[in-house]
Formats: sequence, structure tokens, C-alpha cells
Amino acid sequence: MAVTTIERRKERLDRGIKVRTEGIYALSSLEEVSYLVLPRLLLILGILILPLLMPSLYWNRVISIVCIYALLALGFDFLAHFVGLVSLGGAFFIGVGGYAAAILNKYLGLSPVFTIPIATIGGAIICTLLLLPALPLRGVYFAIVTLMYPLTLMRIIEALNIFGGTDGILGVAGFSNKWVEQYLIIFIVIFALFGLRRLVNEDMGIVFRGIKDNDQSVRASGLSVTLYKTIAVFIASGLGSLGGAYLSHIYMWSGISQFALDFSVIPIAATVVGGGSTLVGPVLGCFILVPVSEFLRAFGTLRIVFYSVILLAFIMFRSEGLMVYAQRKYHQFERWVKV
Amino acid sequence: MRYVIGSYASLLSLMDILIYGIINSFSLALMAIGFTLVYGISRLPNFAHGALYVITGFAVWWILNKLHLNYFIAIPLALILMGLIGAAIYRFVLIRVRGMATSEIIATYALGLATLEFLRWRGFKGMTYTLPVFIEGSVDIGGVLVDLQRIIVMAIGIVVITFMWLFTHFNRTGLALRGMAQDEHAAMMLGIDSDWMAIIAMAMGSILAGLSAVVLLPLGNIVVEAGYNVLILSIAVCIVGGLGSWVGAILAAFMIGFLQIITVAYIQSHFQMVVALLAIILTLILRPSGFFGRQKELEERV
Amino acid sequence: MSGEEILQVIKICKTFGGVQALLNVSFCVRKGEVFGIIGPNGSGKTTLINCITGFIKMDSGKVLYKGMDISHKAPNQIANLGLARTFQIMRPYYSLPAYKNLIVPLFSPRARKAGGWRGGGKLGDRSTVGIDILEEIGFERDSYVPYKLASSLPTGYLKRLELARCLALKPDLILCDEVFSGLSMSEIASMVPLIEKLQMDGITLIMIEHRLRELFRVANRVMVLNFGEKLTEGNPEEVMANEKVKEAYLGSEKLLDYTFEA
Amino acid sequence: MKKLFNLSILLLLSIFSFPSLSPAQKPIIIGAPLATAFLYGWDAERAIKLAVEEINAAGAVKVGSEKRPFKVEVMDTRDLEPGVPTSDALLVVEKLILEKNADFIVGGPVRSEAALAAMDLLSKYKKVSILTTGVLTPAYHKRVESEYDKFKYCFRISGEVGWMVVGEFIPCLMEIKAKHNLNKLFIMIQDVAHARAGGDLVSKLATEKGWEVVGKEIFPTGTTDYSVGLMKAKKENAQVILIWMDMPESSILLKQWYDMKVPALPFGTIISAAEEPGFWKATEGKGEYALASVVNAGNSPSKATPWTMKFVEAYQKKYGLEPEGYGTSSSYMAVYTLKDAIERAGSLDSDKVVTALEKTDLMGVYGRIKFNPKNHQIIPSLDPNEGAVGTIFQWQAGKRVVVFPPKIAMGEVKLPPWMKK
Repeated sequence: MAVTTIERRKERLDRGIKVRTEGIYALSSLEEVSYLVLPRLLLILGILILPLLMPSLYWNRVISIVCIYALLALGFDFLAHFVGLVSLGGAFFIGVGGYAAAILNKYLGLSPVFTIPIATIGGAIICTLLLLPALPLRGVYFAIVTLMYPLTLMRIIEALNIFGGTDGILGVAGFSNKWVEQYLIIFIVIFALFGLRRLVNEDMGIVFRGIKDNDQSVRASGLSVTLYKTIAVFIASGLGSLGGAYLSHIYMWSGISQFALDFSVIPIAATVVGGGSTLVGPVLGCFILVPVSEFLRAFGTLRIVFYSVILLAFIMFRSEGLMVYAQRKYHQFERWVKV
Repeated sequence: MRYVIGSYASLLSLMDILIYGIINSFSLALMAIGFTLVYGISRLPNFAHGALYVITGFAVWWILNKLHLNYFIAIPLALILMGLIGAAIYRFVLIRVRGMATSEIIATYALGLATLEFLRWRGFKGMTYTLPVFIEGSVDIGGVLVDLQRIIVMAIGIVVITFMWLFTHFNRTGLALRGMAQDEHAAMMLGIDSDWMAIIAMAMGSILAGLSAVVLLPLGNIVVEAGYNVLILSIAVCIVGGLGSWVGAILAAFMIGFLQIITVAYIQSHFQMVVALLAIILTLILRPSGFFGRQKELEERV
Repeated sequence: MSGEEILQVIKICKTFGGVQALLNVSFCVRKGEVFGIIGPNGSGKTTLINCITGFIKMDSGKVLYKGMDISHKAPNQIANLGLARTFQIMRPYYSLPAYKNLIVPLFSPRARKAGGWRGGGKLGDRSTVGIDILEEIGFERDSYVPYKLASSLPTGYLKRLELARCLALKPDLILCDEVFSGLSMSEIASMVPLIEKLQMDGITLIMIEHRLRELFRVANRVMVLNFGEKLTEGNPEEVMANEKVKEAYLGSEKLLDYTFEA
Repeated sequence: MKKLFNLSILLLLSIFSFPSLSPAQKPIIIGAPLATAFLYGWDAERAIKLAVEEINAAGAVKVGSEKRPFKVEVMDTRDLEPGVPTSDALLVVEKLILEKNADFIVGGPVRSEAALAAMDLLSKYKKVSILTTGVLTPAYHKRVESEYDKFKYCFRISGEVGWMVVGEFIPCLMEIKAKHNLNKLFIMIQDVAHARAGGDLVSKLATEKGWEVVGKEIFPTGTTDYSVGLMKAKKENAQVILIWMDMPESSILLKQWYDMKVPALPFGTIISAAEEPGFWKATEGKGEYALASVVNAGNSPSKATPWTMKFVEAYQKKYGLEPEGYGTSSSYMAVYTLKDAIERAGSLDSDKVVTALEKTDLMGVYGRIKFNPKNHQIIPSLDPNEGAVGTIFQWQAGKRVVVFPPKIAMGEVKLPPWMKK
């Protein structure tokens, strides 16, 4: 009998184990501090410096768009992987926020300084209220409802011919300074990213994760699942509405196509590519996918084909996403050992 | 000002609404039955359903106009092709993401999108692609003129529904599929191969998508955009009927079908889609198991 | 052993699609006692608990807790009144470490009233309190066990975790749904003193059990359910002697075997 | 990770950007944001490329003393696709301006929502734009008029709804009324702003002129079943069905109209499906008798000006088929008009070109090209010697026969056999 013996196998060893356990040793040496801080620092500095490296103003605009998608992707990742609500409602959040900002600016004459915060909060409240009846739903069912909301709102605005109908709201005020426009959204994204990362490890975040794992148990623990789901949806829709309001002011326009499917699909794609439940992953995913889509523009209609194929490949062959992979590589090293 | 909304509510007789409601319902049922079959058996939300629909249209067109084959050879050929494509989608793509609902949706959606846009890129765009109707002409039913193609839609709808019923109740494979749908684990313990069943389900679902395309497309033209509408309507029908419940889906098709025709007749046609969308949202919120779904599914949803 | 009545269940009925799961079940539980509920499989024990704790809406009937009607309250409201429950199939938060599992109940309004915004009053934050509770319930503080992911814990610890989750609520009454099932003899042996300790702390316990021997060791009174109906109620010896109960448990002599040799 | 990404951006950028090699002949870049997967995108793309080829072959553009060729950068906006936000089209406009350094924008965006939103961008970057396809809404030139200083960079060389209704559809309807004694009108429109406005306007004016409007039906974009609407029309004894839809599915309407033998003449103002030469084949001849407007002359063969047939033939020679959508001749002329204006201005400076464009007076493919200096809309007319003429044709035996305006007509309106009593 021919028995093939495996002569070697891959062995994984943990790196930086001391600082990753929640012990107090974390700050004992510079090496370990940098092990923890360096990747984060690199990320923040990288995002901050990025706009300065851009060859043309157009690419700066792309970064702003990336940031808007990043806000949506953060919201998606947060809801899907920390609260257990798979939301396809990116377009819903963007649309509500966008329209809110445009209406406030155009009809009430408020400046972006006020419209963006008001649209963020107001949009979040509107989205949350509308989604309230759907909160008990799970999985695919919640996803389908959230997918249908923007389509319905779009059709309603179209059919009733309100808020400018199919022409949209035009002549919304723009930003006065391009650097303010650029860096404000970048700071918002960084703040949202680290804010959310903090939140999911706080006690309230633990409750959210509890809901994802087992909502019955949360109920038995004396907590209202609906209340915490509402809070979570409020946070995510607030991020989305903020993106929508920003979009309205960047392009000085708001219209029914802000409810377009792309706003729901691309953040999910970014989460898949970047790696779910890491929160950093989706942001990086956006920073990869959106520019790639811009490069592919040269291929005309074939662009979407490439795009979909990339997505499909990721889903099939590396469904954990880049960030999870990178984290693993960073935290562990591998070597071959003889058996 | 005679054209005020609602002023011609009396315009359409009950007969009109009845006949066109039935036809519309059968169209919806045909569109949705493939989607609901795949979901019912393998719990796979096939978001490439709309794309499959459009692909069939182009496939038949291509066989007709490029290979110059007879229409009635082209149709079975295209349907067999669809079956193979459906099976291939499961065998090469879905099998890897099975069980992760989000991944399944994204994978099938991306696949559908890629194919549709590829076809567009290859020049299958615009409004010049059409399929001929099976038989020209129209008949008069109780004072309502109906073209024969629509009668065929109705007939094929009845045939498909009957066939599905017979298949799942009297055929070995059909019974196995039904077993899978009811309890996957139990079925697996009885020696039914889950993957093999899923392949059959996908193949059948794709053939049904293709069949609906072959029957419905001669009424219009083959456009890529139709794929999205077919998908949304299929989802609407399946949700309202209770995902995975075939009887429910057919009843829901009738519900939405009539609702749409009544909306067009009494309100305005641009509320047609709103009706379908609202039906989905309201059903899920009010009765998550769908109007004809079973208790078991309720637990899954809420 | 006669405290005032803490829980009064009056004529609960529940049907599932034509099947009568519960029919006019009534009983009282007195403060400080251990009340056992037994019955063959499918006799409606878990349904009863689900009805009391609000997880299932009952068709008719009433539940009074400390004299207050809680029949139509939501599960979380009921839990906040100090009526905690465990699940038969353990439901921990698998992706969280054991001690983080306790942060959820510690975050409830009831626990926050006692613990302040950090959760532990003067003692520290919720994590500290969580580890304290785990130690109390039998997790070794200095070992790695409290820090392990719940998904990697063995059944014994998961059962304890379920109880710990109840304790974190500082409850007055705990409904235990088969805490002994699936445990080895030695694990059960270490659980029994725990139950006794809880009772000594003044917590009322309602226990659904199949392990009659262990149950009868700790229970003050026992109620028997069969096919959704109450057969009898009384102290363990009385119940064991009851003919109807013997019949319900597959023939007459079986019950004794069951009791003493299980 | 981040660094690698920056590097890859730079690397890819260097691949995709084309360095200009000969500074002496630096081309004038025309940016064309178009939905190239759709009729109103690819028609404009082809026409612009044709015009640019012709101009470059004939010795390029004279800017002051130097001769500079045109160069087209076409970018796909996908803005006619459902599910794609308008902001994507706006990003394309910005890409053309900021990255491709387009000197002028010609063509789209094609969806009116996008075109209107792009106006703010154009004024922000002070880029002269000539809109040629898709957008028909009067809101466009009204916006220019209301804030002239801000939006003076925006021109439109193709027709707009207001004139088309008042100047073309109504007179054409009156002609049909007089000749065939028809007076019951049923209106079917697509659910978009320009169609709604157009439908309202038509019904208002037609009522004033003695037509009886017996019903109106609005269909959402992408409708594939019109049977109920057609039944309504039949029940109300409509004699003319006015159709206003710029979606491909509108050909289904005509097929159903034929199958149901609705005794009413399909008067298509805008029916994108019926415009195309391929329409006949697509409907298997069922589209016979359908009337359609192609907005401007030259989009179907006619003898509006000497240039018209020359253009149609050049187009046929290059692409192997007759001009298709209503954005063809206008996109073609836009390039010529731009050339003319640049040469007169003697510079590429936006403000100077705007002034020159306002003074344009050019005999083109579809008549005399002149812009209204107040709102930058092309001045329409029924006489090609006076202004830009439109075209309404009828499908007769597989051919597009121009029936209106009378000055350029090549045939007469015919009724389907089942309408003759």
C-alpha cells in the first residue's frame, strides 16, 4: 500500500499575544505599544495625507465620494455584524438625508453649517421611525424590507410629483472652501470609524452583540430588544443621512436617484471585500472599490461586468475579506515545520 | 377638464378587469414560480432570476436569428441551456457560499448583474430585439378583445402549475424535493443528497424563469432593464405568498395581479409599482409569514 | 416554610394550531420555596414557563407576580420585575467571552438601578461585577475560564452561565428550565448545593426537571403536568405516591425506578 | 497597505493619462458625458465623432493664428439606467473637466435630472456646454434665463418641449383633424417630468383648439404592459393616441395597439422606440402608421436643407445605418457650431466663446442655427430658413416618411385600415 506521508505542515504562531489579551502589560515596552498603535496611526495618517497626493481635483472629489460610501459601509457593517440586522437600506438613508438637507437649504434657506447636522439627526429620526415596524424581522426579510423602502419612496415622490418630482431639487448651496469640503468628511469618517469601534466594545455595544447572537436571551435579561435595535438603526441611519446631506451639498443637487440601488449595493460590496465585522475593513473596501470603479470607467459598460466579477470572486474565494486576512497575517506568522 | 384622476373609473367594465387581471396574475405567477421553487427547496434566494429571464430572451433570439432554426426548436434548446446554466450556477458558485444568506444574495445578484451588463456590452441593447408571438390574432371574450399570446400565457400558466403539482406529488424526484423543502435535515438522513437536490432545484428554477420569458417576451421586447422588474415582482409575489410556499405564491400572484390592474383602472398606472412594493413591506410588517405561509416559517422570520 | 405567595398562576390556557398545550393550569408559589414542575415529554412544561415569562402570549388566564398582573407584559418588562428565567437549550452569546455575557443583564434597567452608571457601584465596572457573579456560580476566577468565548465552554459551564445571567438581574424568582439535563452525575452533584445556596439567599425557584431524584432533593413542593393539564400538586412524597402520576410516567412501577435509579 | 494603494493609484494613473506629445497642435478637448448604453447616448456619441472626424480632416479648428484639432473624450454616465445615482453622472462631468481637461462639454448628461444638476457644476468650473440629446425639459433654459450670470455657460442646441408642443405637435394635430376629421384625443405619457409637462400642455392647448381630451394615462418608466390603458382609450372612442415616452418599452405599446386593433392613430411625439430605423423589424411591422417626432430634422432622411441629406449619407457611410435617436443631428451640429464660435472668438476662453455662441448664425443640418441670447435655447421655426426645424414622421411600409412640417414633408399622414369606416 502506497501511503503518501505529509512531510511538512504549516504552523501558525501568535504574535503580540501579550498586548492583545486585555492585561495590563500592554504599555510595558515601546515595541508593544507600537505593535498596537502603529497600524492605527498608519491608517489615520494615510487617509489624512491621501487628498494631498491626488493628481487632480477630480480625484479629491472621488475621495469625498469614497468617504460617503464609507459612512454607509460602516453603518452596514455595524448593523449586520454587531446587531444582526442585514440592511440593504443604504439608498434609503442617503435619500432621506439628501432630501432633508436640500429641502432645509432650498426652502428654508439654512446654510450647510446647519443643514448637515439637522439633516443627520432629522434623517436618522425619519429613517428610524419608518423602519420601526420592520425591526422584529430577521435576516433576509429585514434585508428585503430595507431594499424596498427606497424604491417605494422613489416611486412615491415620482407619482405625487413632490420635492421637484423627477427633476429633483436644484441649486442647493455648495461648500465655500474645497479643503473644508474634503477634510470635513474625512474627519467625520475617521471619527465614525473609531467611535463605532469604541462603541461595540462598550457595555452598550456588548448588548448589541448580544442581540445579534441571541435576542431571546437579551429579552430574558430584562432589556428591550426593540429599544436597542432602534438605537442601532438610529446610529446607522444617522451615518447614512450624514452622507446623503453631504452628497447634496457637494453636488448642489438632490433628486430621486439618491434612492438608487448603488448606494445599497456598493457599501455591501465594500464590506465583503474589506472584511465584515472589523469596521475598518468596509472603510478600506470603499477606498479600494470606488477608485477601482473609476479606473474601470475607461471600459465603458464593461465596467460593471468587471466590478461584479471581482465581487463574485471575493465572495467565493476570500469571503472573510481583506482586513480579516491582513489582521491574521499581522497577528500571526506562519512557518513550515517538518513532521 | 375631463382627464382628472378617477374620472374614468367607470370606463373599464368588470369583465375587462377580470380578464386582464387573470392574465396579469398568470404572468406574475409564471415569473415568480421559478424563484419560489428554488427558495422553497433549497432556501436559496436566487437574485439572478431576472437576469436568467433576460438571458433566455436573448438566447432564443440568437438561435432564431443567427442559427436560423425553427422557433419551436429554438425554445426547447434555450430552455435546456437555461437548465444547464442554472445547474452550473449552483455547482460552481452557490455551493461555495451555501448557508450564508447575505453571501448568497450578493453572489447571485453580482452574477446576474455581470451577465446583464456583459450582454449590454456585446450590443444587446436598445429596443430592436423581439420574439415573434406564437400565433397572431386575437379573440373576443365577453366583449373584451384579448390577443392570442395572452391566452397562451394563461394556458401555459395553468399547465405549469398543474405540472408542478403532479411532479411534486407523484414523482420520486419531486417528492424528494418536497421532502427537502419541509425538513432538510430529515431528508438528508433519509439519504437525499442536499446538493444534488439544490442543483435540480436551480436547474428547474432557471428553466421556469426561461419559460416565463419565452411566453411573456413576445408581448414586449427584450430589454436588459426588464430583468430588474422581473426580480422585484418575483420577490413581491413570493413574500406576499410566503417565501417557499408554492400555493401561496400562486394565490399571491393573483392578489397582486388584480391589485395592480385595479390600481391602473381606478387610480393611475404610475402607482402600479408602488402597489407591489407596498405589498411587500406591509406583508412583512403585518404578517411576516406571508398570507399563506406556514407556522414553521414564522419562527424563522421573527 | 410559609411565606406569602410570590407568584400566582390562574387558569392558563394555550393552544398551538389546534393542539391543546395548556389547559386551565393554576398554581401558587410561595416566597422562598423551591417549586418543582415535572411531567412527561410534551406535557407543556416549557410552554408554561414561556407563558409566565411573556415569551408566548397565552390564550386566556392570568399571572400575578407579587400581586401584580403580568399576563400581558413583554418578556423584558417581566425580567425587570425580578422574574428571571433560564432556557432549556442554552442561549449564551457565543461570540462573547463568558464574563462579557453578563454585561447584557447587568445593563438592564433593574441592574442599573442597583449598580449605577458604571454598573458595579463602588466595586468597579460591569466586567468586575460579572466576574464576581461567575465566581459565585462556580467559575474559577483565576483560571482562564471566565475569559473564554462562550462558544468554547462545555455544557456544564453553559448551564451555570445561564444561571449567572439570571443572578445578574438580582432576581426574586428564577424559573429554571431543566438545568440538570445533559449534565454528568458529578456536574449535577456540584449544581445541587448551588441551588440550595440560592434558596438560602432568599431567592424563590421554580424548577422544571426530568431528573426527579435531584429535584426531589431540593424541591419543597412539586406539581405534575400531563398533556397540558395539572395532575396533582404536593410535597415530593405525596406526588410520588399518586397513582395518576405513576400512570402518566409509563406504567405504575416505573416512577420509582425513575426516581431512584436515574 | 495604504502606501501600496497610493502607489498603485499613481501607477494606474500614469497608464491611463495620455501625455500630449505635440504642444504646437494641442487638441481642443470635447468632453462628452453620455449614457453610451442607451439610444440617446450612443446616437450622440456617433454623431459627435463623425463631426470631429470631418472637421479634423478638413483642416481642424482655427484658434487665432494656430490650427488645433478636436479631440473627443466620451465617458459613460449610465445615467439612464435605473439604480444608478445621478451623482455618478456628475462625477463623470467632473472627471471630464478636471482630469481629462475638457475645454468644452458637448452632449449630455442625458437624463434631465442629471443635466439640470450638472448646470451648477458647469457654472462652478465655468465650462461652456452644449446640450444635444435626451433633455427636453423647458426647466433647462428657464434656469439659464433666471440666473443668466451663473448659468450663461449652458446652451442647448436641440429642441425643447415648449416649442415642440406649441409649434409642432398642435399644428400637426390640427392638420390631421382638418384632413381626417378626428377630434378625440387620448394621452399616454411616461412618468417623467418632461413628459408630464408635455402631456399637460398638449391637453390644454388641444382642448382650446377644439379637440376633446378623453383620457390621460401616466405609465411608470419601464412599463411592459399597456393593455389596460389601451382598453380605456378604446372604450372612450379615442381617435388619436398621443404618446410621449422615451423608454424602449414604448414599442410594446405599439405592438399591443396593433394586436388589439385600437381604432386610434398613434401620434407619437417622443417615442424613443419608434425613432430608430430598427423599429420596423423590432415590431415585425406592427408599428406601421405610428407617428413620431425626432425633435430635429436630419434624424431621419428629409430635405430640410442641402446639408441634411449630406449628413444622413455621411452617417450612413460611417455607421451603416440611418441616424437613430433624436440626439444625432443636434450632436453633430453642436460640434460645428462650437467650431464656428471658437473661430470667431479666436480663443478658448469660456466667456469669449459664450459671447460668440450667442451671435451664432449658421445654416445647419436642421435649418438655421441661432441661440436665444437670453436663455441660450436654439430658436425654433417651421421654416428651415428661419430657425431650427423639427420633424414628425410616420412609419409607412417600413420607411420613415416625414409628414411635418409642411416645408420639408415628404408624404402625408395615413390612417390604419381598421380606422376607415
